Amino acid sequence: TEQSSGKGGRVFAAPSARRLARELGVDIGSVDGSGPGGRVTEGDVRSAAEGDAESATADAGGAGDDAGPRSVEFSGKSATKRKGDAEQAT
Amino acid sequence: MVVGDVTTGTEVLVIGAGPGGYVAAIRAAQHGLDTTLVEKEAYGGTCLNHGCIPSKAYITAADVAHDAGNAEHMGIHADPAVDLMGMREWKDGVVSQLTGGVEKLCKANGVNLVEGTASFKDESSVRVAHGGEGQGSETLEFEHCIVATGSRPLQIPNFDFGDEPVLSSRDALSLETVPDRLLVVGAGYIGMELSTVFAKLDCEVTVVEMLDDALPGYEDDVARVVKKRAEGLGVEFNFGEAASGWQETGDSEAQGASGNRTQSGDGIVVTTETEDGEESEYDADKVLVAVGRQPVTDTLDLENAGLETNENGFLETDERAETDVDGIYAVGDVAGEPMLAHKGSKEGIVAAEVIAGEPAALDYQAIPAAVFTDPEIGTVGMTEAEAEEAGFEPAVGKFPFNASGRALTTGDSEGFVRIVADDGTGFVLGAQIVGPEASELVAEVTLAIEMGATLEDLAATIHTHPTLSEAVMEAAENAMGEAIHTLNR
Amino acid sequence: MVVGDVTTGTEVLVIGAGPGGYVAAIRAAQHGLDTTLVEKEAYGGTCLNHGCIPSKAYITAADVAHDAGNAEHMGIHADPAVDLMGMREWKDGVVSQLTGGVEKLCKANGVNLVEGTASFKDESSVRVAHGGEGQGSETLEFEHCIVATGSRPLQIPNFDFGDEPVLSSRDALSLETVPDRLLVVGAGYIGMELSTVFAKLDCEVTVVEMLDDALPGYEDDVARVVKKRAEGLGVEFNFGEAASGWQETGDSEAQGASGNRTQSGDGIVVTTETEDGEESEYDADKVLVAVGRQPVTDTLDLENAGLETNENGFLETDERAETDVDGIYAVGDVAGEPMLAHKGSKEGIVAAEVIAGEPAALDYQAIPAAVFTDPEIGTVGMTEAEAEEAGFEPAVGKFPFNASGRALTTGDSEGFVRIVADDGTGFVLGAQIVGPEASELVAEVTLAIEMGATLEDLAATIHTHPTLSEAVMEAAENAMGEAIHTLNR
Ligand SMILES: Cc1cc2nc3c(=O)[nH]c(=O)nc-3n(C[C@H](O)[C@H](O)[C@H](O)COP(=O)(O)OP(=O)(O)OC[C@H]3O[C@@H](n4cnc5c(N)ncnc54)[C@H](O)[C@@H]3O)c2cc1C
Ligand SMILES: Cc1cc2nc3c(=O)[nH]c(=O)nc-3n(C[C@H](O)[C@H](O)[C@H](O)COP(=O)(O)OP(=O)(O)OC[C@H]3O[C@@H](n4cnc5c(N)ncnc54)[C@H](O)[C@@H]3O)c2cc1C
Repeated sequence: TEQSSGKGGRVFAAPSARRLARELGVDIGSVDGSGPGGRVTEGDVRSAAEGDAESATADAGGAGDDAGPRSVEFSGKSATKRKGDAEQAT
Repeated sequence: MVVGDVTTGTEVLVIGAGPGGYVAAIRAAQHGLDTTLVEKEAYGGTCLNHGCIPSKAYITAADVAHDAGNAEHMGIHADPAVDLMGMREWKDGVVSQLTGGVEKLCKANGVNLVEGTASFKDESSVRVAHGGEGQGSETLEFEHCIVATGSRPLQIPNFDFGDEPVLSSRDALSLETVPDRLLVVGAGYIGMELSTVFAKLDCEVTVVEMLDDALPGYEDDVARVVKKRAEGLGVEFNFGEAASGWQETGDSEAQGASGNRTQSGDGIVVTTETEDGEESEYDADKVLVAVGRQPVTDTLDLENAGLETNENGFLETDERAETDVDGIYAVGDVAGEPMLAHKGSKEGIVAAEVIAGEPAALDYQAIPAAVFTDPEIGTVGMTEAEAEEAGFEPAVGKFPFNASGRALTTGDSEGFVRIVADDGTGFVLGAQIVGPEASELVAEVTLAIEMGATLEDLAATIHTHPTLSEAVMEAAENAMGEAIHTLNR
Repeated sequence: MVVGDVTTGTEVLVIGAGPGGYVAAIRAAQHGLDTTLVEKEAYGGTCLNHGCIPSKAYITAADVAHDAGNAEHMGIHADPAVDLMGMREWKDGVVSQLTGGVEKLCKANGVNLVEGTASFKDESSVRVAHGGEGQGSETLEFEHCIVATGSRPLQIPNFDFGDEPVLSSRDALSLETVPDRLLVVGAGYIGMELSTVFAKLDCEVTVVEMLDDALPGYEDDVARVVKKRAEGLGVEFNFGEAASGWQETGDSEAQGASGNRTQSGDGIVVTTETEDGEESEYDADKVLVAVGRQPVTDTLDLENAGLETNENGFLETDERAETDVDGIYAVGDVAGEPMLAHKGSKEGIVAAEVIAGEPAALDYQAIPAAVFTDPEIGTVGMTEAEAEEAGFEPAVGKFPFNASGRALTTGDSEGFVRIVADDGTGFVLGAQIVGPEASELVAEVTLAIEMGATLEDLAATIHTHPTLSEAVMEAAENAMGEAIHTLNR
């Protein structure tokens, strides 16, 4: 199928879909987009995550790999605290 | 008296409170991280104190005066007088409101503020030297560190910012009077913005630039609009010349590497040289050197943390904004081009969120950039040439502001919007905008690029009439061969 | 002498060359349809000749003069003199450049232009009466017709636009001198825009409005910012009063339905009435009646085509912009609210494309709207209340311009950006913006709404610093509890 990525390492997907891909460990560059022109939607990302878990956990663009789509696997490195208390600061 | 060295610990240490650092610190604190921000000079960094903000304040004030003095065709007759000290005070008020705001926001979000200069002791602690000599120091241990030490103006040989007639951009933004004649070295965006300001304040401005055009890096037809307007304001351009030295007028002895000192105010002569060694001389009262900026790392003792800069002096980072050293991040000007405040802020946010364990990354598709000349420039994403290079078959659409009702009613209708898209899919790849409010108009196209929007999406979105943003829609329509208010090619 | 009635045929007949009609005609011709555009008065319609464009030109000129005269805090001292005839000539030049452009664009796209007043003979032909009396007429047979006859200012009893002191918005935009005292009836957007212009030209402006606030239809906190600024300019507001009559000063006989004639220039007294019948009197030199607009259909002989207007006088259409009569479309002000130029243009495009066999429809999610007061208002999509009503659980974010670096450097930092989104999904539903360049800023949010973008998408998109568009990003972040430059609730 036509890929939305490739040219200049571009993935055509909303920032929210790209972030979701990282959260779910999906390499968004390898997701088939169902949107116009092959745009990758959040739904595409979710089905890719459900559909094939093994490719999703493959290393998706580690440090220094800036040639490919800039998708980074969520590693949760050194997490101290998670979201949820964003408002406590006020 | 040296105060005993106290050691405290923090989860996240941020060094430098510019738009890279303070944004990182606030976001880290918002994520519940114990965060400390060290700043040696002033909250807000270059941007708020000596860069973006003061320059834009001067641009506004110069515009108000200049526009009113040149509106006879609109039936408005005025002969405005500008009092530079008054302008400076207003600007200083704006700056202090914003820097005060940054400090307040940091505190309100729970960021610990420390004043002083940080340098690495090792890869998990810094020494912070307070204030002046003998003000003591403290050691801060960190789990994660974000380096955001920014940049400073480049100096060129024989032009020492310490000498009174030699101005950095920072000096130019705190002059007490408008010089009669200003020589500007460098026609990059900072040189062009300040040349425009001073020309509008009735200063005689001459620009010398080593390269062969103004605004290197921008496409010819974009730069041309700005250059033409500047020339209309009386700015004289000399390309292919590098400034090589200066001396005081009447001073027979050529001044050079030995350093210069001005006693009297009776002017200077600046010498330039072409590649072939041809010399020219320019009379001036001040010379503004705006040839670029360099990263600031010399206060950091990087080697103690195992950090190294690259050949251009920058700290290299990955798409998580992390350096080669685990747990040490770098953001903003110190982390490389483009040296823009919003790039730094984005990196700061990503670094903070990565530290907080969020799936953040520098995965943006495009960083917009603006030049606040007259008219403004706003660009984002790819030019036509860049799109071709990246393997796209570009579809390009253009809309001239002289066909925009809104532009005509603002009295400012030079320039155009150009949209670059992928022909097959219609995906929007970039825009080059030169004209009124270009800095604002580029926001919509940036969103389009990030969203993976197509030309059709831009064209189908209703745009308010009469606005300049209609030009974005029309440029997209033009790329599709369907513009209404301009002929389609 | 009546010229013999010639009959010609056209595939698409467009009646009225305002932003609804001329856009429809150009798009139809672009799709290869044989298209004829009939206009009885001036290309560009109300918008270009007596509405959007002239009002915005006056707003610009008044701003240039006013800003320069009030910039002492910026170090600028000026005492601008305004020559209204000069301003009018400049405005007229802008208008004729644009109307000339419309004519040229129509021709370049192959649209046949016919001057005259069209009225239906039956559902497939019109009679076009040329010019004045006895200039002859012709019959045009059409396959498809697009009615785009626009609207005209509403009159109220006892205020006849034929009388010299009684002004429509159109008259106000062609005065030769600035009246000393202007009474404005109606605080809707047209009344407010023109009140601001005249107040800035040092006219003493008093506004009377039947309802109990300025800018009815806008939320309180939005309207308040504009009203406060207007009051600062010296505009006096009187709510809950309806204008009931006027008479010349010194004229003992009350003037009313019988009509009025002014001979001398020594002023008038306008009488208003509250709901309870309480009367007030206002001294003025002119009275501007800006209470709304009504659709123009009375020149059309609608019944001959089997067309009927609804109870408000509008032609009703479906999502293809088609009326009840097959092949007859209606677009723009004549087709209903909102009576905005860009709504009309969108309908024109859809009608043309539907006729061309394209799968076009009025399927937009949101129509942005702007008010060019000081400061501007830009709104799009749903308010918080509307979102609730529609069944969403709204997440609302706000960012005040006084925390925006760019706003502060423009010297204009009142107002705010508010973003309304759906809490669960983050989908952006609307925005209310009041402040500098609000009319432009709303474009990005409109695209967000059309694209189905989320708060996160707006927040993650890099926005140029320093720009007003950063406020859109920050408002989105604020709705997510993550704004940097304002406290999150
Ligand atoms: C005249 C001018 C106009 C500009 N206009 C624009 C514009 O319109 N838009 C735009 O995007 N950019 C503009 N820029 C560039 C912009 O100012 C920079 O990109 C931005 O400030 C970079 O932010 P930063 O946080 O990386 O560094 P900086 O803002 O430089 O801040 C770094 C901070 O770190 C502190 N620091 C350094 N070393 C140490 C240490 N060892 N210990 C403690 N503190 C330390 C410094 O004192 C400083 O406060 C302009 C620059 C100039 C000079
Ligand atoms: C002071 C003022 C300011 C405004 N500002 C704005 C603004 O900032 N933004 C905005 O969106 N809107 C604004 N409007 C509203 C805007 O002008 C209208 O919404 C817009 O003009 C409607 O376009 P239209 O094509 O439907 O009708 P019109 O522009 O009214 O054009 C209709 C045309 O049809 C012609 N016509 C009528 N009957 C016939 C006939 N029988 N035969 C032939 N020709 C005929 C008329 O002569 C006219 O040229 C403003 C209006 C006013 C009065």
